[in-house]
Amino acid sequence: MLQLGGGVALLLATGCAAGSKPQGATAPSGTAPAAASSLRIAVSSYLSSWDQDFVGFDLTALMLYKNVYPYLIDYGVTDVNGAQILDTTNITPTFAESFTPSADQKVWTLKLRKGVTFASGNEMKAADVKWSKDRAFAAQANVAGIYRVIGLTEPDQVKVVDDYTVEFTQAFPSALTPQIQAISLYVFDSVEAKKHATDADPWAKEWFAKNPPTGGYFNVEKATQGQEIVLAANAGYPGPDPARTPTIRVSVVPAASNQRLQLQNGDIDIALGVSKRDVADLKKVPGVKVISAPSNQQVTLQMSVTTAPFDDVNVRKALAYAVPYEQIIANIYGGDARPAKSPVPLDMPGYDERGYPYAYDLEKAKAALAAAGKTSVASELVFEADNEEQQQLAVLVQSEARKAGIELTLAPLDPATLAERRQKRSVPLQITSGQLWVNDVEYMLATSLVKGANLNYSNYSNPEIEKIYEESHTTVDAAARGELWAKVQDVLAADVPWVVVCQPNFNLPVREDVAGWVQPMDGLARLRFLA
Amino acid sequence: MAETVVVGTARPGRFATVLIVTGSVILAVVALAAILAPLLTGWGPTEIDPLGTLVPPGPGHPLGTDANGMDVWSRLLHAGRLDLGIAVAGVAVAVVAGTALGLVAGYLGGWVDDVLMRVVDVFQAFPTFILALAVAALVGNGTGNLIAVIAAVNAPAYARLVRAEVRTVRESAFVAAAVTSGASTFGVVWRHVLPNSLTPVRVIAPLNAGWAMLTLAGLSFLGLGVTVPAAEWGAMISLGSPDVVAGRWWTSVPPGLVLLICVLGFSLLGEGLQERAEAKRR
Amino acid sequence: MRIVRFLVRRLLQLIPVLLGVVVLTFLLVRVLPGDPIRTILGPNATPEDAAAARARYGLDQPVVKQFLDYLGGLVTGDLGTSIQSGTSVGAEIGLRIGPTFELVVLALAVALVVAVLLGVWSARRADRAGDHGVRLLALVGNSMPEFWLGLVLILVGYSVLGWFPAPSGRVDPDTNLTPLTGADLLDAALTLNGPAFGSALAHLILPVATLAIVVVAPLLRSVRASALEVLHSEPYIAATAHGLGGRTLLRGYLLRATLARLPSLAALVFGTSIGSTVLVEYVFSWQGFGQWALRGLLYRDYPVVQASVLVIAFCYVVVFLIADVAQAALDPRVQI
Amino acid sequence: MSPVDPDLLSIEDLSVVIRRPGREVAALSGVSLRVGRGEVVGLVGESGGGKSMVARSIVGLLPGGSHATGAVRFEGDDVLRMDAGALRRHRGHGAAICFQNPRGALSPTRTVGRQLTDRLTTHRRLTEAEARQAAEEQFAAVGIRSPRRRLGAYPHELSGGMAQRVMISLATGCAPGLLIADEPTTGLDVTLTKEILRQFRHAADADGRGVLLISHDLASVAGVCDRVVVLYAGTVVESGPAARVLGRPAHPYTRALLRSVPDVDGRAVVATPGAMPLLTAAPRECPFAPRCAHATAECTADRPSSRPVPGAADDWTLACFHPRTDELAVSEPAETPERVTAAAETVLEVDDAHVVYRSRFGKGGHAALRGVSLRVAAGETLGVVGESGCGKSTLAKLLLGLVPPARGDVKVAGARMSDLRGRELRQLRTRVQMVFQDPIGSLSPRRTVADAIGEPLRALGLPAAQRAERVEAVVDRLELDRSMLTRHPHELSGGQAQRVCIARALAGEPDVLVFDEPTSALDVTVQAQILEVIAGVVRDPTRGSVFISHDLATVRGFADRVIVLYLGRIVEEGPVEEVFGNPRHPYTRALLASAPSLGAGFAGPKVTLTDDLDDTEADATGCPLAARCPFADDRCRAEEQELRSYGAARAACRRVPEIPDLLKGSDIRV
Repeated sequence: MLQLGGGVALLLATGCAAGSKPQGATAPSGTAPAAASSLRIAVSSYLSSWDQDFVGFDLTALMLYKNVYPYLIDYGVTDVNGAQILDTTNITPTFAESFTPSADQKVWTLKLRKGVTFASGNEMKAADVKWSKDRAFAAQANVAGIYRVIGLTEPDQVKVVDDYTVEFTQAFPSALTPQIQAISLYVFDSVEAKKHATDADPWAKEWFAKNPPTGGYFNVEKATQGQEIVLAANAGYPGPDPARTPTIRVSVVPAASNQRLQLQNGDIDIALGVSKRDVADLKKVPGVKVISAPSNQQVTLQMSVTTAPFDDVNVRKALAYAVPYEQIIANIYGGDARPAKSPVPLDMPGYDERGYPYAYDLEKAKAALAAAGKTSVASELVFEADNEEQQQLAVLVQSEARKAGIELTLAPLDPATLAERRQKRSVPLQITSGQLWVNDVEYMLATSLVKGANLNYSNYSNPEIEKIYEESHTTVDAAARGELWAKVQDVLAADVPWVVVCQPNFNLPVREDVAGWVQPMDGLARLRFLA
Repeated sequence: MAETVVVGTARPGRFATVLIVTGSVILAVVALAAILAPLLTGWGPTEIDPLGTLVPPGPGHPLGTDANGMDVWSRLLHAGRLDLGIAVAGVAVAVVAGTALGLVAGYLGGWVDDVLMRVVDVFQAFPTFILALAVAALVGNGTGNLIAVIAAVNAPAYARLVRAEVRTVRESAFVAAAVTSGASTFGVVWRHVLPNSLTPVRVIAPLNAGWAMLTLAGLSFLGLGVTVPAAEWGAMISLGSPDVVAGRWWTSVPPGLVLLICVLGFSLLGEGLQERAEAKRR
Repeated sequence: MRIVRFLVRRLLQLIPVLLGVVVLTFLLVRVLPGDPIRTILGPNATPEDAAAARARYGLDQPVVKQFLDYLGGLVTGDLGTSIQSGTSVGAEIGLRIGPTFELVVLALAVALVVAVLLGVWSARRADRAGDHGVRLLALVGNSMPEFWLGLVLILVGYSVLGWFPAPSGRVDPDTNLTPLTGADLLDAALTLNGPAFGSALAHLILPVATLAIVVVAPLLRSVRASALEVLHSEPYIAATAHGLGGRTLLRGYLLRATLARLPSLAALVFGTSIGSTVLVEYVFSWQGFGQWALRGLLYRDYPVVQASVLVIAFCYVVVFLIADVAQAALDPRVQI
Repeated sequence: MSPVDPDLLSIEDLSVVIRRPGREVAALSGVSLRVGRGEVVGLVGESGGGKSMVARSIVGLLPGGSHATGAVRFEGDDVLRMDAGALRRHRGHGAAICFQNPRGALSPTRTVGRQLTDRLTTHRRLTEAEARQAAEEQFAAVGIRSPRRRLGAYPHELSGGMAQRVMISLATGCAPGLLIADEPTTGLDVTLTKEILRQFRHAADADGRGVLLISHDLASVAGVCDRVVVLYAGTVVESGPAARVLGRPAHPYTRALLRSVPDVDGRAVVATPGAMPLLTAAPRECPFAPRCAHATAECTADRPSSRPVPGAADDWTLACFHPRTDELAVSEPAETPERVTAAAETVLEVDDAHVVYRSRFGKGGHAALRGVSLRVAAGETLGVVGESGCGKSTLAKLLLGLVPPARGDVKVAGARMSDLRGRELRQLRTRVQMVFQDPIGSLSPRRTVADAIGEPLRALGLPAAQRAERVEAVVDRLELDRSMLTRHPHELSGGQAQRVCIARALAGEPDVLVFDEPTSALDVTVQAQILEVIAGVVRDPTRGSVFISHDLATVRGFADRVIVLYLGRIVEEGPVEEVFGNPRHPYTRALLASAPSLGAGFAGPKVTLTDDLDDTEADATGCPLAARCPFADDRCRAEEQELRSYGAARAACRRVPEIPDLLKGSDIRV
């Protein structure tokens, strides 16, 4: 009975392997997977959907998209103090041959390589790019949202010139175009997709929700819903740097402590979902190393400038003085974080500490509160319910703010409620942590600080900032932009819509033999470099 | 001939007494510790020690500090207030509401019974945590909503229990006697049916309070329980559970043990009462 | 024939309950604060984008219309489309319910067997040390939060002893199990996949043990109490007084009469377990129904929440129905 | 003792003390008795006397915590000291108990056939198939019709009589040397009792088994026993040949017992005060002394031992210092209360009442009463008799307004109950009060006695002070101690509780009192006391009473008129002397014929009905008795019978005039 079972298993295994065309490596046998050629990565949750346009906005999904969708251009890699990090200033074509602007920087021409194929065998052509961008506009979701920043709002602005050439005609030139396109130029196999499209579902949403895209650095060899995704390197990648590991298993392990246990035991190679506390411990565990790199992830307290009590700038200042920055870095991040002295992230071009006076000082906090004519204020402090780091931060801030006369009620919210409250702009004080996908102050202003911007949870608006923002669209010169950004930081230091808590380093516990980690500036791992 | 033959040993009730006494003592100690908590510790339950998080047990902190830098011993003691308070209050509300429902449904019977029991079915079939989130959203945040959750989750069982009992009691001769004595429906229900339908409730309630504490802990573990940084055993376990694998037992083992002991106290009490009730019935 | 009539009647009675659940859930998710749409759009989406997405899921319609559409879908077996994943809710349930069912059914089966064996054993030694010991142990098991017990078992069984596989997934993917029902052990058995069967079994042991330990106490208590009552009952004393002994006495006069009371309690335990495995699922990375439902709830994935509550409620009432039939089979006095 | 004991069973000086934490009970104190092969011995006495303990000791099933001394020798071996194996062989095969309440003693989850074959295979070493065959024969032997079909039945599907037969077959199926029957006729209708007792006589006569017949019902066992042993408070007070002990008892207790039993011949009941004590240690004095009219200082100083009655045969012994030798005087029939004049006001009237219990699902239902009409005048007592299932209890509920009539009317003091609602209805309800069968059960467990008695007064809206006054008055009237007012029901004895219930019924000065089997749950001597109380109460000329009982003898004691119910219909109605002295309806005749009696019993020709009640189809057309009636012809089966006047009485039988002719000669059996 058992032998028969084994036989069946073997047949199935070879069947699958034959379909996925493993390159170079021997076909995996049914009994022992070749440990050397496969890597195991633990993530906290299974991705919600394979469809990047219409649904799916969880971290696991975004990370996987980066590796299974063919992105036509992507960031290059640079070496900073021995650490490999993605270089946002160096955008290089990957699946594409080139991506170049016209002289006025309004028309960008994308040239495709010939002979690049999807798993179906269909060749990647300009029609695929056009269909994919049409789909993104139709979805009216994320890509459509950020395209607006660079003046792309209509499907007509994307034009097929010939089978291998596509033109993007922007409404205005933008310094952000390469970076924005780097995160938006992913392509579907439109020939295949059209087979599954119906009148009711012209964009094959149903099909893409369940079926992974093909043609990226990796193809999904097998996806066991809720449990595991097996990625196989795409042998058909045309560029110079194909994926280095033939097989990567992405397993879902929700409990952080379980990820840690499995990493210690060597059952997984990379743990993407361990807690800050565990990272500190894992540094000492033999067989495990922690890859650490400075990151542009910002942890901030955003105050609504139109909601009491933070509609008074002095109250905002009081809070900025009442946050125990150093204690937070020491206690919550185990010292693995950089203090930030500006709302502009440390590694963003234009960062400037000038005129940012805020450090932990309860006396100044009380004084600021007194300047507002108050001895005490009360507010809600909103944060993500399932985020342990934010929870700890909230507790610490609550404890210190109380000493300055700011009584905070903690309100952990689930994702849906948080999204709704943020949308209503009715959160007086909230913790946000995140990283901008485009490492540029203009992008930051566009998304977070101009009137009506989507991430402008502070409901902040300042005529001067608006003016600078307008000006920046057409300012392409780096030095001139630097001037503008210095002014931005002066204004923000005076208005304090945000209290910037710190910039935690990126830490990733991995097994010792894992090599080739490249620190992603957007926080989404590029698995192709791993070995 | 004077030789005595002894058949078996009958000590019914002795173990029940042991159970009841042990359970009561445990609960009394936990309750007392919770009440006297401020006297037994120098730290407040949410006071942060600026000198460190995850400090191992030592002179300053008998059970160390947790990830937030709060004193575990102090939190352990203070948590009893919320845990016991919410569990007992929640079960009390459930008993009152469930009993009222069961009484009405069981005594009136007919369509009233049908409708009420279907409503009870609906609530009972509802998953706990969905009910918890819904109630939290409707009632608002805080201790009150957790009491409401515990009550909503448990009331249907009491409604059933009381209804079944009422249907038996309703048929008994003394109820007939009361009716024929001209007592009003309310009089019959209040003075005769109700007092005689509560025996099973009395037995189940302590067990239920224990389960309520576990439910509460589970809700906290899922982030649906008390708001941080309030001291509550389930929340403490949840916060401390990742530490166990790192060898930091003090953040989650003590609350786990105290929770276990406290629930066990309720279980022992309930088991004892149940045994006594069963012995009486035999 | 009587059983068919009974089943039909009972199933008809279920309709108002399920309808009640449907209405209540439908209203409840909409009363809850939280926006189901924003979380799928990403931070850069505009209100217009959100409105478009809302329209895509029919959430722009009046509530009554939404409800009627939903009800219409239900009648035709369509549970809607998940907002978060864009796939059919029915298909997702198909994937998720199997593993959870397998877990709960096995745990309950283990708990029932243990409860019956120990309960009868205990009752026959009532008020002796062994009896006290068994009862105390069961109570201790019942007094532990299941997530805590699960963590302890993982720490001991996987981390310290290394006897059990890592708590991720339900079966080793290398065994190439072909999913049929989603219940891995069952699938492995059906496809005669020996290695997968072994792997699934190994993965199941700890979570099943966790759940079983937690639920065994009430079952044991009930079995012991019934057995004790039977032991003191006239029929049993009569059988003893007539010199019956051994297996005849045990099987004919003790066991069946003892078991006759069990089904409804077992159903209750099953019902509550189905709704509360979420904790165990989380601890053991089980990716079952509970996790799915909880995630749906946290993200206000309306169709998912509605469907999961409906499924849980349905299981609940059906299990009670089964319990009634089982009780009637065990106890001839019970008429169905 | 010689190893070869002539007796099958010989209990020697058996004492059993049950020790439990907090209480100790001396269940048996120095009991000796013996049973020979082929002999039927009656073990009689009231509950608590130790009858069941004797039975349990014989099969080695003493309760946990028992401390026993003495010996229970069965065929020479001491049962008390048997090892487990020997005990298992002895149980069933040596001595088998036929349990009281057979329906409760049969395993509910196993077919009766299996239960019998279990015994057969265990004790007779039969194979499964042989056992099945033998089981069928056993069933046939105890009078079960279509035995093969019944083998597959579950106990709950059997009627009481059938269950008792099954129980007997289970006991005899073990082929025991000694058959112990524990209260075998309790709860059975009179028409069945005789038949069941005959089975035990048969077991002794035909199979040579010893039979120990345990009963509180002296009249029933009188006919079948060879010898009788009387137990009181765990001691044997008298034992000897049945005819002598029951005919001319020497012990005051035996005499008290006999005088407490009502009889169909109408003799007056003489009550003995007090109740049996619950002993915590073996008595050092005569346990009956406190209740005995003849007790002297000697009786309380020493305990009399069992001695042969002077001048009687050897096996008549008694434990008394002052044996009575005079004839047990049969007292005159109680003085007949003065007849109610026709002019007396009617306080209760039922006109053509039907009661139907609807089943919850499905249509139809079960008709419990079909067209009952009756009148009760002030000062009058109406007796209602009938077997179980005849509608007695439904009638009681109907009178109290606890069930609504589907058709017809109930009028209390001229007011129609169905016309009233709310407060008025409640007020009217207080005009009819009932005394229930189970006195303790009819008192709310968590209410005090004072509360219970005051309940009707509360409904009348009396203030608390006035209520207390009235409660005390009625308590005094019933000779209850006032200290009892603060007690709870579980602290009362059955007799006390029933007095409380009567007090409650009287408290509101109702127009009608309904007694629903008020003494059937009580012990014989207590029963006599309560009957005396009731007799005092019903004499009140301002109110009417309805006395419901399955026991004809009790009804005869104080009813003025009697109605006989059968399957929800009145089959006979008339003045008490007429109905008892000259019954018209075949059913009434059969009832009277089967009524056990220590005296002459029913004098007329005896009629025996065929079949048990449950075997007949209740919904058949025609006379409901037709299927069981020996006189029924085709017209009877086709025509509904109506009450017709026959002299002073009325009967629902068209053949009444012919019956005396039909009865000529011998008893009729079909």
